[in-house]
Amino acid sequence: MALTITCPICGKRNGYEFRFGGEEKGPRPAAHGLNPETWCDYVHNNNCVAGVQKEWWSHRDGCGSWFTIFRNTLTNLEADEPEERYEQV
Amino acid sequence: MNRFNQLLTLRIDPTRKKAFTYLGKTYQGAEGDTVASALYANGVRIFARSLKYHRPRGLYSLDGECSNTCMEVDGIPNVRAENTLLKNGMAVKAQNVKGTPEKDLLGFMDKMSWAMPAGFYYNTMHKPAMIWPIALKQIRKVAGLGKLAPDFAMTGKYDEIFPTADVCVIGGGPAGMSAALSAAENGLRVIILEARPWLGGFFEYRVAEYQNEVPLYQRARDLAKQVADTPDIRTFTHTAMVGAYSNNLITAFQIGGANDSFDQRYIEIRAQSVVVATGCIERPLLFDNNEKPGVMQIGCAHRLARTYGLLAGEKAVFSIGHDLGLEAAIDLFDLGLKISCVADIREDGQDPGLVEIMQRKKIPLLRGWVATEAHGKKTLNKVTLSTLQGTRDKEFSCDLLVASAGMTPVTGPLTLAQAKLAFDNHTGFFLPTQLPVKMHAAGRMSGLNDALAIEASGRCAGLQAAADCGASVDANLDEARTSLESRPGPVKGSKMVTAPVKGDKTFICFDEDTTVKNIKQAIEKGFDVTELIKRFTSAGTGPGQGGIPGHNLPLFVAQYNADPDVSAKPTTIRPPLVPTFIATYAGANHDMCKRTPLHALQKKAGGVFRRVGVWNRARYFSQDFTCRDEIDNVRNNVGLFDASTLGKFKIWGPDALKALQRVYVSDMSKISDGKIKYSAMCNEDACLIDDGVVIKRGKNDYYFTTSTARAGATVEWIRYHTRYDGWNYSMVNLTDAFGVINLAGPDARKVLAEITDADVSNDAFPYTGYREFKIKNTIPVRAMRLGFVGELSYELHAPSSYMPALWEILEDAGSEFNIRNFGLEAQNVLRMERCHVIIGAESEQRTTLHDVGLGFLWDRTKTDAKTVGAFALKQTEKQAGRLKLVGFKTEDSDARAPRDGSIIVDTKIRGYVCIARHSHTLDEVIGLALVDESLAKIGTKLEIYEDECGDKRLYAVVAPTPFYDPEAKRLKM
Amino acid sequence: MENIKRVSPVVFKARPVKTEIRDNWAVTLEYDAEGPGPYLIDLSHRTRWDVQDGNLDEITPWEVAIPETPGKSIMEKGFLINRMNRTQASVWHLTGEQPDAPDGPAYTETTDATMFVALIGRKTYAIAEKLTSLDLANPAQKTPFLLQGPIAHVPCQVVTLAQSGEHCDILFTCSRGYAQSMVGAILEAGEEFGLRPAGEAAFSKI
Amino acid sequence: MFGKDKTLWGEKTPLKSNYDAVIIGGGLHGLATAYFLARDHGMKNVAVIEKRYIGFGGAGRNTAIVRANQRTQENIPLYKEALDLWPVLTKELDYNLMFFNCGNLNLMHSEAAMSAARMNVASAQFHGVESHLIDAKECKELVPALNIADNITYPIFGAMFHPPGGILRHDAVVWGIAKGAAKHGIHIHQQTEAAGIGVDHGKIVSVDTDRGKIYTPRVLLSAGGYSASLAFKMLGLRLPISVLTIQAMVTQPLKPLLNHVVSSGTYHAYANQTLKGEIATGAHMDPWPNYTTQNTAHYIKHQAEALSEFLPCLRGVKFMRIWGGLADMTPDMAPIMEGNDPIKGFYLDCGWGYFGFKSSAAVGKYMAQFMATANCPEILKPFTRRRYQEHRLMGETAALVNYSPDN
Repeated sequence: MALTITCPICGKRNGYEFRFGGEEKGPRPAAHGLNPETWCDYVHNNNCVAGVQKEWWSHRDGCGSWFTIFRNTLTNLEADEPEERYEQV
Repeated sequence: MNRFNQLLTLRIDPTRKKAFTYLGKTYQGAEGDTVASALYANGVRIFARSLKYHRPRGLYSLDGECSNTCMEVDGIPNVRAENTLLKNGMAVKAQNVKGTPEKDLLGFMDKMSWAMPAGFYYNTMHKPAMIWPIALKQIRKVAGLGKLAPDFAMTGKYDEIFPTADVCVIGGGPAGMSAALSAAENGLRVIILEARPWLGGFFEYRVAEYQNEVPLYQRARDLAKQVADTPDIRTFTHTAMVGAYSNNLITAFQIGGANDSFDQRYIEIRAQSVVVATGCIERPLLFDNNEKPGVMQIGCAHRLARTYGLLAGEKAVFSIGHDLGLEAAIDLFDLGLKISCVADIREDGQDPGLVEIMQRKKIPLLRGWVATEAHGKKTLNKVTLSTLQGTRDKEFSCDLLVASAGMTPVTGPLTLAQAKLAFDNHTGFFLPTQLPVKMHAAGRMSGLNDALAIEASGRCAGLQAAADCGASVDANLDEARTSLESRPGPVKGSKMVTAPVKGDKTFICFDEDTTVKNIKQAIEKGFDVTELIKRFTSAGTGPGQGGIPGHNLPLFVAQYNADPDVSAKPTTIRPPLVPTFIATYAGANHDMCKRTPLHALQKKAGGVFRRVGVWNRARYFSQDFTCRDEIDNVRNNVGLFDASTLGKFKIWGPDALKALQRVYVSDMSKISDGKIKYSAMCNEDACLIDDGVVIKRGKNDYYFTTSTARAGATVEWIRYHTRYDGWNYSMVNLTDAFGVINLAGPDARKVLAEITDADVSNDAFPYTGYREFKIKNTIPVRAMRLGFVGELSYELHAPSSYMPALWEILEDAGSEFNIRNFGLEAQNVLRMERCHVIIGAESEQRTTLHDVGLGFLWDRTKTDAKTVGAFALKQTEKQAGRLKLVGFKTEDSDARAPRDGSIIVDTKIRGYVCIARHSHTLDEVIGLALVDESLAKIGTKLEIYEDECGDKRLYAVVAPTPFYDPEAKRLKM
Repeated sequence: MENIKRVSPVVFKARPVKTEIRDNWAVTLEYDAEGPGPYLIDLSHRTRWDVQDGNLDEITPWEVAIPETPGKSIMEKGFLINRMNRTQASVWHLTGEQPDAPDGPAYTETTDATMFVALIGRKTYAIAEKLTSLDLANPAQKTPFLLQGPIAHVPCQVVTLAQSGEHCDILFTCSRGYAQSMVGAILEAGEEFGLRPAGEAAFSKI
Repeated sequence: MFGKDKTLWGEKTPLKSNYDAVIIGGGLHGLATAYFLARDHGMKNVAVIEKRYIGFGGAGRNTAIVRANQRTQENIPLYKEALDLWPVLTKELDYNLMFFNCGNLNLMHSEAAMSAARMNVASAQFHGVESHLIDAKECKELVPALNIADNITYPIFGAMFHPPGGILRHDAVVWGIAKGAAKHGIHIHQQTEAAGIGVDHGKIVSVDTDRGKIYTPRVLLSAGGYSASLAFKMLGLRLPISVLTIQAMVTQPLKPLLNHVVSSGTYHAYANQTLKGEIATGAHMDPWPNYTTQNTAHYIKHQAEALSEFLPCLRGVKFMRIWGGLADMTPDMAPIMEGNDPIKGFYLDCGWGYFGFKSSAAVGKYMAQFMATANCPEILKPFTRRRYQEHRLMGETAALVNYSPDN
């Protein structure tokens, strides 16, 4: 495919100019109260949604910004924010 | 062979001869000839032998759907002779023959076909096991088509371009040109791609009337002229579209003409909207021996005459299912072809005008008839025709059978862009159920055959594409739609799947010698999906991919499964749509690498360079790869090392410190003025990913270094790990702004003192100090007292543009102290003697900060900083069973050093040697290893297993580190 | 010390015929046989700054207002100022005397961080499209405009200064270390169009 | 051999409402586990359910390279056993898997890479797996088409040569194992989609499919690239996996030119010649998760650039077909195999990235043992996902993997 990503600064560009930064998981939790399982879940585990997900990208070869987009992993196309998202069961 | 030389449709110039060789003999063709048309003109009928059965194969289509005319040209295998332009001096050879195409010693294979049912190999030759390797050798030998020498060197120039367009039109026929013109009228940038060397497509070779007595070919030329006269249209002819990707990225390759600077070039187009006007090819007619030389498709016979001036035979039979067959019969008859009979699959529905002309010219027409068998030993000499039910038959002797079941749309560009196909009952085509976003189809693909309808559909598509780009086109679009609707719509397609034959010698895929019978065998084995049948029978996996079987395979599967709705689907079409040279895809292939400001000087000094990541770096400065002299000189005198590749960054602003606290494991609030702070970064698994020094140059203003490998990712890393915080800080990557020289050795201070007025005495500028001063009152340097190599040393950071000057100044000042360069390998040994870790050499993915003994850098009190890796650092701090970094020595100092990468074992693998050398400085064998914690105690004996060691082992003992200057006196002197 | 020179990362094979020393830089004003263009001109000695601040709107380098929108550039008083993102701009000093160093923490001099070249004259877009998929000749964009993206796979800041028909004047910077590779790739791509190295004087003409 | 054709993996059977085990995914891991459940443990009342058709996923999309020169001692024995199983299975299944024992050359492009390779070679030899470190000249003798000149971007310093490796015919492996499983009475249900997994009091009780509910005490999730998505959808189980598209391509067929598998980590490319004569080549993964299996213009070009450098004669060959498949990558490039944690009767076999094909035979054998006995075989114990919680990454790759944002 030719993935394109819309950078908030530079506009729609070739996806290879960007670096994928993972599923959106929320801010870093404070270490206090975490156990290995919850920490591992934050750091390593993914929902691996087959569908639309919110995710981070950086315009590595361009302006360098980090930003989020919605993308459909079944089509590799950017998508609108879905009304319902998978939530952790 | 006589050629027409006066036809207005010709694309050859018979007066301009081109000489070439074939089978060692010299022949002549004309300018504009393809290799195949030139061979045909010289009487060649058998171009190659088939892959499996070595059946003779001839000219079948002219657009390269099959490998029938794949030949070796100038040492390059699998060249499609039918669409490769002839050049003077070409050397042409046949492929896959033992002997000649006419007399192939492996021709007997055809008689063995009964013994090779579908999936033959899976069920044979593995019993007993010992025969398989022997059989395999033979299979490999007979498989494959062309030959390529391992030392073959592709000549020619291969280029690439990456243009942007508003609208990209694929196909330069009447619909494509109409679309391009309509889009361009709206002021848009249009690109048009055409596979043939000229525009014109479906009209270009035909003399039938367009309208008002203008022939189609003339109309094609008029449109082409309009296109050429439109500055916003950029035309690429002789350009095969090969890939379509989402968001309308289109790839193609162009074959260069006489005035082009390239032989072939890769074209990658980014378009807002795309029009696909690729038209149709013909659906092969399935009957016995349907690929015998002498059998060819309508367009092939017609274009051979009209484009290349060649009558394909003397006496012909036609077995067709489309009006184009009737038109071709009439035109070729007029050009002198004898036609015994035209069998039309269709019982009715022919264009009455064409039927009337045929009657007038006394060309016999049999409706509801079809060819069932082509006869002849190697080439065609007779045809059997029968009724569709096979109830009656007739035979005709002939040397040409024009055979075609109908049309098949070229939907590849659309399916590559993820369009899904479904069977259309009217046309008999597999057509997209929905067009991809901002993609439009035009022309014959939908089954149109009427010239004006084709153009109108092109205009519609061009305007829709323009609308995608924001143009307002409503009025024009309505007009174009009206004109399209006023013309005849899609033509009803012939329903016939196969002629009434058993199918033992009815080839559904020419390239893989797959017969209709093979398909039946596969279905009976339980392979009920076309994709699986394809895999099991190989149909459609040859050089022509789905070109021949693409349409017929799902039709046949549906028929065999008595599935009237044809739910079977064509197999997936994959890029490249046209096989494309690796050289072409590679294009210019510029080698982009980084050089330090000292590159030229080091090269002159005899540096042996290595690619290290994106950089070129000097690894050695002599052919002695132990680097003994380089090392000695640093230990005893003074050396110069180019460390310019180190990452260098400025970070400042109110929240700069917070950002540093987030990524560095140490407490970065404790940086003293005029001092460097050494620290490290970890990932979330506490794995050491970077180390370097941080300097505070002012309030909220820091300068820091990273390892070479991390330089590119550092800004991204820090921003990533602070992305939720909204902190106000700025960063600039200064990696390339400063060069770095490490001036190291006991005489380093003496050298430095000579070139600066600054006080560089040990008191004024002690170990771990940081100073800024000028060299020779001109070059501003940032100087750090570090000791990576274990000697008194200064790391001098200076603006890159001054680096060559600084280097020469240092060499000049150091000459009395025997200053000399040292490279990466010398540094590697020097730092190893001091046990300074290199990330990636003494660490890997499993290695934490604790494991390499740098756990002391971690500040466990700054929990509020949410430091990256802190959680894992805490968790792994006392964890048992990890690999730990240790130093070791051999017991016997005369022993050979174990090779880097040797493993440490007992009954299991317990670690490995990261680096080991015979240290000339210490005169003993020392090294660093990652070993299981249980072996990490000083004094533990290590059993070292080297590759190829057999029963022999080397032994070493875990030793205290650092090996060299354990009290660090030399660093601080 | 007079013989301490600053050197550009770009080295052309062409023979300089007119040179001068300017602020320790060895600047070539003209090369032998520059021809009619298109030209590749090394401007690496021209001073450049990075400007970063949370409130960029309040900063006016040499009293030039930084364009508000990322991707826009402005050419004024010999400076080309390119808005990169919300908090960052680049300032390239193109003509006139070497300006005084600006004051304030927002500025970082980046002259030595990058190589800086101009690709000017006819067919330059045809050369550029052999090296990048960036749309440097987008008619919808008003010149001068900035694109941040890869040329020959190397991240660059590219400014289209002017365009009309086949003519296109392009300026760009990339990491200094890539200079030789980059210049090699451009000259190779431009060979068929007669691209040749030219001295700074050729740039001053536009 | 020439008799009336019989269907290879049994007639279509109705979906029963009870099975002793249900395997989700008709790829090689699922089929092999089913086969060994029946062969070694007498468990024949087993269903393999497959959404598309068997071999649709990675099993039919990989380029069938097999080898046993992994990096760590946890992995080497598993792959060695898999390698040793191919001839055994060929005989046992009476199906020619077409093992071409051509050996593998893994090219090294720097002094440091040679040292790193030595560790792999020594580890292999220590485990009785043949593997040697050879220099550039020896590489050239084995593969005359190699360019060992130093004027390329990454000159060749040598290679890890692993003679026992080679290639198989991937379709033959799928069909052969399916044939063997069906012969033992295993039901293979194609075009049957798993929609949910029923859990009661921490135990597996059923699997919902689009053809009806199946009651079963055991479920193996071995759906290749789709496993992680299904684990989350059906059980809310989040895994340390990123699902990426990996691509491969073939050229037009040639007479024998490459007699070994040649690969280069630095160039991100491998090449070998299939029995049909095509040069099969690939390796690249786009570093962002997706389930498209779409190929890219970026990669086919990159591949051409890479091959042009180290196998320059291939510049005269044409690419014919490129395709993509899914690779479910873990942070340490080693798989996750576990069971009964925390759901009793739930078994997981995923995270194979692009190593699923090579390992399939041995994994099937041990996962079958695990499922039949409920005891984890020793050889599988290191592969639990709990290792990530303890920051004990496995070390199958020395370098940090770069598709994750955390490195």
